[in-house]
Amino acid sequence: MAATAALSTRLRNRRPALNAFRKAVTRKPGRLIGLGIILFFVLLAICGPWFYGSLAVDPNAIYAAPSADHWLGTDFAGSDVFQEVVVGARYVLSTAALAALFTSVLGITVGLLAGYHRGFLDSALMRVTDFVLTIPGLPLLIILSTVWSFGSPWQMGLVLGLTGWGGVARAVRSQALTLRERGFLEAARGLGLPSRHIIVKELLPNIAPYVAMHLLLSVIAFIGAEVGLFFLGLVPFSSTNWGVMLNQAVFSGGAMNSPDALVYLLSPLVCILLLTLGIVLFLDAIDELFNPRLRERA
Amino acid sequence: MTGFARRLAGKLLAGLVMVWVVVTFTFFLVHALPGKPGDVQYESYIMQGFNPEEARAKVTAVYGFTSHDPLFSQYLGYLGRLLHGDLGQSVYYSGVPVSHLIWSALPWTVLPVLTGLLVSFLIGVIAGVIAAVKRSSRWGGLLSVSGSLVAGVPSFVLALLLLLVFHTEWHLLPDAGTSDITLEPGWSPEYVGSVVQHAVLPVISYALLSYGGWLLAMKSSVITVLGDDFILASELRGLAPVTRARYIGRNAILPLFTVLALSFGIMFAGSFFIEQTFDYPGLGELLLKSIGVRDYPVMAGAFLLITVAIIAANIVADLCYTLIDPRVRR
Amino acid sequence: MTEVQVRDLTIEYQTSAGWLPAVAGASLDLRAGEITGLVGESGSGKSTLALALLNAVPEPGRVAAGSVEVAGVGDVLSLSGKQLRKVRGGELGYVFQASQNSMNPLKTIGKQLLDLGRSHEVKDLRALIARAKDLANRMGMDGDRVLDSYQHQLSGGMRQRIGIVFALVLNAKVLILDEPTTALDMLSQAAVLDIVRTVHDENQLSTLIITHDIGAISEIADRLAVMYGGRIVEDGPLLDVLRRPTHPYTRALIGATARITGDVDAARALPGRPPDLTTVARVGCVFRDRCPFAVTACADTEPPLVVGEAGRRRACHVEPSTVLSGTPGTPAAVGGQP
Amino acid sequence: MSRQRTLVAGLAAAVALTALSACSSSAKKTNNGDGGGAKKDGGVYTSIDANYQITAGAPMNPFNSSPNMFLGYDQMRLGFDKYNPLDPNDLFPGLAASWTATDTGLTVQLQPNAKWSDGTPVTVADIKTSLAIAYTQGTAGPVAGAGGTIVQGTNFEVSDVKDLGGGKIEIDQLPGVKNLYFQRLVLSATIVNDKVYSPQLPADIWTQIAAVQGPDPAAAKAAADKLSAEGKTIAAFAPAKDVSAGPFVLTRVGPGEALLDRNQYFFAVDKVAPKQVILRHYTGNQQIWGFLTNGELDSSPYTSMPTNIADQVVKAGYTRTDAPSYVSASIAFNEKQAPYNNTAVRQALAYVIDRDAVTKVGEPVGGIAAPYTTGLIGSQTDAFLSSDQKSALNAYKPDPAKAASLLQGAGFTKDGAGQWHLPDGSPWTITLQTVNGFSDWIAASTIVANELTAFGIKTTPAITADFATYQKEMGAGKYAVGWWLTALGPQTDKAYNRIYGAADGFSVVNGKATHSDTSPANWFHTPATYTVNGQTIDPGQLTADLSVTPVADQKPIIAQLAAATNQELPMIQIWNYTKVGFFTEKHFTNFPKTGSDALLLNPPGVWMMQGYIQAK
Repeated sequence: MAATAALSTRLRNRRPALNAFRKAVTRKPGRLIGLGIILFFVLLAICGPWFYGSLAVDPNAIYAAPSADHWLGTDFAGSDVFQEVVVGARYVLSTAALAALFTSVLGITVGLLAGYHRGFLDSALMRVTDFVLTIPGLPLLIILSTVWSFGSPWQMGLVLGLTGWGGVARAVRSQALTLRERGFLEAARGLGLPSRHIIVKELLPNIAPYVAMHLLLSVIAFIGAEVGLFFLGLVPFSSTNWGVMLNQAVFSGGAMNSPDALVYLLSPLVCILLLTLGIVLFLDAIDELFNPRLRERA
Repeated sequence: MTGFARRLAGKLLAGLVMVWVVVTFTFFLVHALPGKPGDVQYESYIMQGFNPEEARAKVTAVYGFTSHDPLFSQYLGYLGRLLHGDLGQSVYYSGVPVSHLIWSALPWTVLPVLTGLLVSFLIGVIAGVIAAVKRSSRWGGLLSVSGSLVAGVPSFVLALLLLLVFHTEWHLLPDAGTSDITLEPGWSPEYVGSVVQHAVLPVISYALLSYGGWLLAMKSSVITVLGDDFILASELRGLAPVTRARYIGRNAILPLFTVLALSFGIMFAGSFFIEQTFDYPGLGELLLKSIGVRDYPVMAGAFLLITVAIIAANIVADLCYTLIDPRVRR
Repeated sequence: MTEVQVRDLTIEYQTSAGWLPAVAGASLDLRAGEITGLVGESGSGKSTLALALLNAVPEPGRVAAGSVEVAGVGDVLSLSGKQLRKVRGGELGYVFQASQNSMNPLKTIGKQLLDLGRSHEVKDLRALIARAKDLANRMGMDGDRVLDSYQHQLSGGMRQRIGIVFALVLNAKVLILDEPTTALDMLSQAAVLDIVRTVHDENQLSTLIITHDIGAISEIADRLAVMYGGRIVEDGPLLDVLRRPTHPYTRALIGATARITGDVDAARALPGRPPDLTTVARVGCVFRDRCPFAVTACADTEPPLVVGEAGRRRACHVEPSTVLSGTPGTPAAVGGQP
Repeated sequence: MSRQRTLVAGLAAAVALTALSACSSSAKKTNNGDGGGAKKDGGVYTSIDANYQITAGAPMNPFNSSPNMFLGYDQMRLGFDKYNPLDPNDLFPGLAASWTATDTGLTVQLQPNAKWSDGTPVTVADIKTSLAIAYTQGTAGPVAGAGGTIVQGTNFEVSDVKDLGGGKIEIDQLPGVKNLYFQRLVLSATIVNDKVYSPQLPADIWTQIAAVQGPDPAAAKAAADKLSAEGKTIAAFAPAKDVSAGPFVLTRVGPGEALLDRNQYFFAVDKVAPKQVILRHYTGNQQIWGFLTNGELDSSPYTSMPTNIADQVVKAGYTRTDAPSYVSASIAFNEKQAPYNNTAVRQALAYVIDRDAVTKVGEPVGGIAAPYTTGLIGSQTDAFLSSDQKSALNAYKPDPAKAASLLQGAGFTKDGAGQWHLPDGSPWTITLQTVNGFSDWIAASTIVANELTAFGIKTTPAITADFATYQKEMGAGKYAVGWWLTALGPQTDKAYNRIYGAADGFSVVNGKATHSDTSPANWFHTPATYTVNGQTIDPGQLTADLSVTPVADQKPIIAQLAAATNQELPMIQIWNYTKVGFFTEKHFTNFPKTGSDALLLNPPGVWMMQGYIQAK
């Protein structure tokens, strides 16, 4: 009965989720800062390459110290590190975004199918999910890097997504099951709603914050993985990005031993840390949205 | 306890099936990879002054450890040898058994990972409880954010920062190896001390890697348990605070066994980042090295072992869960 | 003898609209050997009242005024720390609302019983166990088996009975049962109520049963108190109140219960929705929106709880006779009856 | 609860151990730093072996492809190559005290006191077994391109080893074969202990070798197959203990380091100052930089490094040594693809690329911008060409105007935006191919691409995943322009074989080179002949001739090849590598310095054998 009531309440309020979201984000300044950081980097990724099309080189100013001309100094070829950081954001973020897209599409589809249909389909899909979860993603990725060159964000994003959807699928399934147990689906069905409607209009919005949480977490992991592959030099350097910068700084510039290349090392490092911090701070808001127990007491 | 035995058998069977799937998957994946180990060496022979035919001859002489049987019979042979614990022979180390290489590397991954796991478990769980109890205060919030942040920062970034601070800047800890080579391996305090000293940074990295997971999981688990009926009931029955804390603790820790398996997997799979950064000769570095020289048997063996470790961790975690929670015991 | 005296108890919750009362000026006596039934819809404040008896109002609530005098203990609301803890489970036995899940799922009942004994510094734990077994046996369970069991191995009715064992094992004089029958099937309900009656009589307890099910309570209680919108609106001896409800809400509540009227067709639901913290009227009678007898005074003056004849109390501006004679659902009553 | 208590106890123990280790390590460090009481003994010499990464689990067997064996320390040879470009048979004595070349082979006098680390003397049986093993490992055996009596090749053909008594050994070359470098090849063979290795060999090994050398091709083939199968057993063999005839013997291989103790039975043990040698493991150059900046190594092998690190290392108290490294980084062309088949185009590109700038970024410390493109490194060019011949070479100093005029002459046009167009009108773009992991090439590519793009040819660097793929795709003609190592010396015929050899379409049968357009394994060069200074020359034939010509008679051939290469530019040499090493005299003195090329090209174990490195 309660479920029916809740459902009808939901149907009455058109966009309660949006309001709750706005409230959750503005409740603490940290969350706003987090959102700000994320938006900043997204803007950087979109617009950065417009400002600095191709990087200038200067063999006479290798590993120059930060100055008015070069805010973060220069790299091994005398290119401006600040410009590189800006340009490099695009590959990093677009790869993470694509990977998140693949992950969510795969994870949500599998999770919903399994959670909604139960039975054979459920157990079959869950076996596959278990398999994907068990296969260690990073080692697989480095093995795959011997076959595929991850030149475009699409390839890298696809592979990251293919290895990373297990968690989301499981989470979505368990959420779908919980909603099912709460009689949510029966109630909706009782109101005569078709299953497509139930899945798209009722299930999805209810698991959205949960999926968002998982996605943001996996975005962090994706950034770590892709940057790591470039950092270790396992993937050919096909573009300017933070991982390549880290690799060059450590393995060509000697940043671990020489102060000259330290800024070159720290610039992408700080970017990764900042972006992670932004996502983590922002995640707090989504966590609260999803977990009402946190909300009550906050 | 027969239920327990049945559950164990079921889990083991499922694990075996999973291992078989992974074995098959790795076998065919590895055989689909282009390039041969000898190709890498060929050029180095050329550089040493061999002319092309001689270099080719030498490559076949030294790297002739690849089979020419049809793929499927190779696969069957591989499975058969696996049953006897034979992972094949290394190509790069001309004929050295892969299992030998893996056994030499394994302890240097397992020990730091387990130690790191233990340390992070202790700290993470305590921090998680604090974060849950003080969740409305500023410090509780900060603690939670620290957990998410540490969980989110890529392991190699952490490792690099640790190395920068503790080795490059402060010269406190070594940056490579597992012990001082001049010391005789054994149980002498100097040797053990040296091993511990070399392991500090990798262990800290592993601990940091999983600390956030523990913290966040424990926090949410404690919050959930705090809202459980029996906790309120025990309060209304006037149970002593210590007893109540024990009730909360034991119930809250239960879901963490899933996290345990997960963390172990993450750490094991991510070990190559940390081992590479600290030049620590574990499984991850072996995998990286074998990929670098296209030593496919070693690659397959290391990958397989990492996967088996994760599967085993899952089973162990599940069994621990069973032992502690009477509801699943049946 | 009055075991528990609740006087002018006001409990407030903090909401976005400020501190709002969940229980307002409630006074209630629990006497030895008497079972009091406290009835009301969800949100009426009855559970909050029950928790206040143990000084256990949950966050973000607070006791704003009033006292809870327990014989031999004093004002429970002034206790804290170990003293308070000893009273809970000691003098005051509380059977939890969701008694289905009131046990630690990871420990056997017996071990939890020992935890209880140790927490209350019981010297002779053997005797405690023996008493628990005795109680269990008397409630129709196999004491040995039950104490060796985990919660999940027990049925709903058994869990409820175990809850009672835990409440009484330390020789509590006051037994408070919060919704003891809610999650049970009809048979178990009857059995549990039966047991409550038996242990009550055997131990000469003061028992308070909180429920929304006036039908269930009508079988065993001696007195009945009705709560609405945080106020006790009527109380008195059970049979008297059931036969002659003098508050429009009590009357409606009884009318909605087929078990009492004996006529399924005649049973009719109360129109409208029960108020919650934020929607309850701040001025005047809290029931007036749903009251078929409401008069002008109801809008601006809150009716006080007035003591009537035969140990009865009521809080209503309308004459008792009007309520008694009024045809349910006749709004004409508003104008006043000749 | 009890469980938790044990956890805490374990943690406490770990913390205590850490504290303890901190103490012990600092104690050890000071010991190492001062030299301490071990001064007389010379103490511990710390270095890095650049040949192999140290791997726990790898066998102590020099025939393994990645062994835990260290040349010059516990892996011995009869002699050690001095890499003398003017005398390829010039060696430092090793286990051989002296040697004489004879018509039929070589007579070797073993060191009078040569002993294994187990105290037994080095005998002719050890030499014989070792040379037999060489046949199973592909370092000895049928020599390629056999034609006439003089052959080229890196393999030697020993037919017999005879004990002449008194430590004198006769090593016979297969009758009818004359390898110009027989002496060096035999003396450079790895010598292992007969008692350890002969059980791994069949008793009739020399019969098999005779069959390989026999006249019946089918029997020879069968014997060769058998030998190579036996070779696999040898390669995988893991001796339980190191038995060394070198100055040191391997005591322990940790997962990250190897510890060697001085071999008290070594023939020149009084010359060897260090009591122990620690060889540290490394996975990348940056680790060596770290060791050096922290002063942890007594000497370092050649390491590519940026200038800032080199400065830092010198600041840490190291002295730099430079020795020639006979290899050169070049940009090569696929001459099957237009427009790179056009000499003028290649020359124009050579005028555009500023080799100094590229070297500064690519290999700032370990590279010298190539003064000329001749197919040889700078010092060899200096040694073999007369000053007249050298001054006739084109240095291709950066000259955009010259480049533009060359291109215009070839029909190229430049549009208003400054972009060059091919003669057919389409815009000219270049993909400059490099290989993953070759960080100097990758870094240099950014500069080359920038220079070419600025000149008006849009250039993008592309990176192939690994070298094996690079070589395969290069052979398949998939790349037009890419990096390549050339001038592989010090043997000049090897250097020219790299550009005009079998892999480039020139195959040699019976001393005659023929050119074929199909299936090269290398960058492809179209013309079979060049016209240089009005003369027609055949670079394939000249290269083939070079390999059977003694060094003393090579100058006229090299002059032609150098001039042809300089004019035709099958590749542009960008920089010549130099072997930059570092040493510190903190613990030891008397290190070989810049100028002692022969020593610097050998590992420190060889220095010690020659009496270098003394205790301080």
